[in-house]
Amino acid sequence: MANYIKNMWDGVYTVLVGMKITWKHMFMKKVTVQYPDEMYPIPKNARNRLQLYADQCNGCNSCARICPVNCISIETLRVTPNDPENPKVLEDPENDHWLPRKLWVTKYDIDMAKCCYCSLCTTVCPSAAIQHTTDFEYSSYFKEDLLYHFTAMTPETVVSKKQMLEEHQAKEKAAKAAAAAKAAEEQAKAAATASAN
Amino acid sequence: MQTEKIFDTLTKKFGNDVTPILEAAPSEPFILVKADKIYDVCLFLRDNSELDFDYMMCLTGVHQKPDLGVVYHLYSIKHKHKIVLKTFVSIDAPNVPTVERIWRSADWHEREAWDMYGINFEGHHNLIRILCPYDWEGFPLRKDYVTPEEYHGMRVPY
Amino acid sequence: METNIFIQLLGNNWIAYTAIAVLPLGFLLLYALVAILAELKVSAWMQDRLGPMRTGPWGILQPLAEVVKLLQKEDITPDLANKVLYNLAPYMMFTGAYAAVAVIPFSQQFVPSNINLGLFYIFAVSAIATIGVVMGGWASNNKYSLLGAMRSVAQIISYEIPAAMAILATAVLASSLNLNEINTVQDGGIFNWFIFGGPGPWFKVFVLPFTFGLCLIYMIASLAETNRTPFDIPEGESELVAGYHTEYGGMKFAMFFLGEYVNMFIVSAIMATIFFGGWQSPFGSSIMSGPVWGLFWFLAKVGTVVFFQIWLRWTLPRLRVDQLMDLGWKYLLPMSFICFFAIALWKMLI
Amino acid sequence: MAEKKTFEMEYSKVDTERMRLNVGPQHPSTHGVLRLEVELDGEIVTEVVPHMGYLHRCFEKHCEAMTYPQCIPYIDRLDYISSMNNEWPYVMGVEKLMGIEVPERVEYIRVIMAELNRIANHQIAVATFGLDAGAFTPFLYYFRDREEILAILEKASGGRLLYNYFWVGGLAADVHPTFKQECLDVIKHIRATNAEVTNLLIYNKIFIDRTANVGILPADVAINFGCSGPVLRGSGFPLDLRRAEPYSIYDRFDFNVVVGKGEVGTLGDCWDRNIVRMGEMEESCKIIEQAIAQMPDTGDVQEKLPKKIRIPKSEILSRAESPKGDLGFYIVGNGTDKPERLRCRATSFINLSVLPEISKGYMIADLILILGSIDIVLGEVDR
Repeated sequence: MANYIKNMWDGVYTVLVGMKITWKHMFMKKVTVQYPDEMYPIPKNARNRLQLYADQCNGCNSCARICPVNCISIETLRVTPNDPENPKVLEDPENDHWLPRKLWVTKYDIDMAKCCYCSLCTTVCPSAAIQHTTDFEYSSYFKEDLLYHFTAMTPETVVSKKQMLEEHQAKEKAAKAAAAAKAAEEQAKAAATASAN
Repeated sequence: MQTEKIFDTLTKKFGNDVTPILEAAPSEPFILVKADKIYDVCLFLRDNSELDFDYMMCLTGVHQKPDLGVVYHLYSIKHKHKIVLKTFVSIDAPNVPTVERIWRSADWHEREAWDMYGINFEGHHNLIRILCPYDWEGFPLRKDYVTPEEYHGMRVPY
Repeated sequence: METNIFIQLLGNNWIAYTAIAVLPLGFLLLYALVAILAELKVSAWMQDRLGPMRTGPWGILQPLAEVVKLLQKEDITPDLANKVLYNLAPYMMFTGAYAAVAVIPFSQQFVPSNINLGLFYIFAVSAIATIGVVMGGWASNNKYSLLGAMRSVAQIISYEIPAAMAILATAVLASSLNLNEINTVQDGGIFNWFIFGGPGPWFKVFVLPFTFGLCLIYMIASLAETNRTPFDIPEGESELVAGYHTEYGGMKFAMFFLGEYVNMFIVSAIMATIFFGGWQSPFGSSIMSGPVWGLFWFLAKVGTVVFFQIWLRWTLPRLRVDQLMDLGWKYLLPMSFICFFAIALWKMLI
Repeated sequence: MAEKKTFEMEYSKVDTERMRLNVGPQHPSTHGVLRLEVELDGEIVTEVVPHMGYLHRCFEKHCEAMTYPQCIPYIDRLDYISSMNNEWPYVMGVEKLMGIEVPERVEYIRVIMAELNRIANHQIAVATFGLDAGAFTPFLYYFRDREEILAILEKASGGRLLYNYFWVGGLAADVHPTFKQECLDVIKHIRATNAEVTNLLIYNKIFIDRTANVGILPADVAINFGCSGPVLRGSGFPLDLRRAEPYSIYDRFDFNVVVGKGEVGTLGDCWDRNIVRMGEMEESCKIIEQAIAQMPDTGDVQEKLPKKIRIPKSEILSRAESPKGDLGFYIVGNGTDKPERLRCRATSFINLSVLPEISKGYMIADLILILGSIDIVLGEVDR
């Protein structure tokens, strides 16, 4: 019987205690952040959308290699040594220090639909070219829109650069072949003279 | 109890069926047990009051070419000592006696090892796939596993 | 019938009767919207949230938006459901709830149907809602729905008895089953309400614990009858997904929802009527009383009780089904008998 | 066991048909995509068969193709509620195999981060347990506070839930300057909310009725099933790796191992498992306070490492006390930069295996609570 009454008392009492707490909370400061109007503060180092600073990228491919989900795909093209444009890569953005570019980055695609925001790519990048931004509002209706193309080169320039490189390589090859032929010729000549002697 | 002493106790009891292998740190020393003796060894390990391995930390299937293996990590809560057992079986007849009746935790571990490596735990009451779908073919964690192209009309590699 | 304001105004013709019939319906729909908003907002405030803020100023149009959303949804009938019963069940539930409104005295002058068996009638028709629940649960051909329906029946049947005992005690105090009559008896200020033992000499303090107890019992039982937390096991979402209305969507779900809120109103109205003096002013019949004030007091009292229900809902966890039965049969029922006995005794003495 | 017997006695005489009910994979209370095939006798559970694998992501297969640092983002996603605690045993194992020691400051930051994340995890566990019981309000109180913890973790690591913060040989980044103060502030809030929830939920009569004497797990059964963490400690068995085999720097802190005492019901019931989590939050707060007091203000947070992390032919089972229990990674190296085998001893997986055993004879509503009291995360169960 004592248990019976205690049960009843406990039931009523604990309910009242709970009700007091919820009542108190009715008048407390609310914590809701009204999202599109006000924003929850995002720290500067937050990992959100990836951004490539194409000027700084030298096309070393280490970000694509470290990415655990293979969301970065890079294609590069060797810069022709006597390229009239004389391309440069921004080595030190603070001091505006540029170095001659060795590789054209013809394709630098990041599939943000695949990205797992692990920030491994940003740490391995030797020139801090790829970085996380604080922009997280980039949802889109189509998956294709999440494939970001970061290179500034148009397909035409890529083709022309490729052509230039091929020409250069052909020229080099021809020069090499010519040199080799010349060398062979000389060798033959030398051999001939030697045998004649 | 020291690892060496545990090894001594075991070799005394089981003779040639167990082979202690001491490895340099940080790898833990382990005992190689013949596959068909694993149940007896485990039962002894659990029920001997000096050893008293009452807690099975982990049961892992491994594929160290060419053999499949099972690694048992045991722990004694009372004596605070650990031991690693290993057993290897040929990939053609991967039969290992179940230790499910010794440690109930082995139940799901063994199902997982069956699921991933196809190690057949003899005497397990319900040896079915646990993580893969029930009708999955092949044993994914074997080193020679080839990912199928399709599963029920769905492309597997995305 | 003389007290009904519409018949006084429009005469005893069909227009008056239509008005009498339609007015509560419109009122109930409006009430349901307000109650849903209250539920959303109160729950939000209790949980340190703001609640809906986007639809209209402070989100006051949120319930309307939800109704529109529900109306737009596709009307789905599961293939293996019993079509007739499945489609009928939500309306059954609402009908039961709505029929009970017929005898609620909104104000001294406006009682849709001032019958002498008011309390009895309410008990009779509010059981129809149970049939709707069972119909829906069974016809859905879903195991969760079936479990929910079975639970609901067990629950409502067990809790009707303590609720009836509580109500009967006030019928004894008022010597009437007519709800308007019960209200009239509680005339003369807050201390003449039945929660304070009704009109009587000073030594009615001895009966106060029992009337308080009965009020509490009725409160608990009414929560159970309306399937609200902590007694929402027929639709306990953590175990039965949504209980008897798992398979319902769109308009039919809206009917269930409406039925639930109307039921809330009914039990609150009964509570206000029989324990808190209904349309009586708390300051006696001379101050702030009259037909319009009566309506105001009635609605204020109902609103308070509804708020109380919402408050409890967002405070308490849910009971288990056997504990629910325990509470109903082992605690509420004996207690309600004791209180009823005490009140009957007191009534005999004075 | 008293309650269990009553049900059987009451209903054994009635000849009833049994019903097979499918709880999940889309069910509000299975905490993810777990499917339970339940056999019911009326409302009484007679058999539970869990079916898993709906969230299977081939974690172990993946890792065999990943380098050691690349595995960490995947490990984050095992128990996505307490990622810091997941990363820890893994990086600890790799560090041991490579034979490197991490700087002291790193150890302190790791302890603080792990304990903060443990609190966040327990908050979710208690909150969802309350939600399973039907109490919605404490859930949001806890989420409000968890948000503050996540804000700290985000400021330090950049991620809100999946941090990739513990790296082999150190940390991804140093903590922000206001870190210590923020931790101390958040501890105050955590304690206040805990006190509030204790009154609002834990000692509520209805909640006690629901959870006490339900899902009783005796300690010997728990050990035999390999349970660990609050599930084992709720049965009154004080096995905590932080105390039993102090890893990292846990031997420097003064804290209690919270165990269930059967305060309101039988030892090892759902209420006990839950109160252990409540107690552990307080203990974690204590550890954080001590760690903040002892932590060196400056120092390196990343040990010098070779460019490619290679592990010689060796193996280790590296364990740490995650909020769910004893989490282990069995790492086998083969001399390359990729693991030969990486096995996760997933705590939730092991703890879940006890569910069919302890939920028989209770009601369907209790089954949900027992599942909630075990505190599983399907990301870890299915891997």
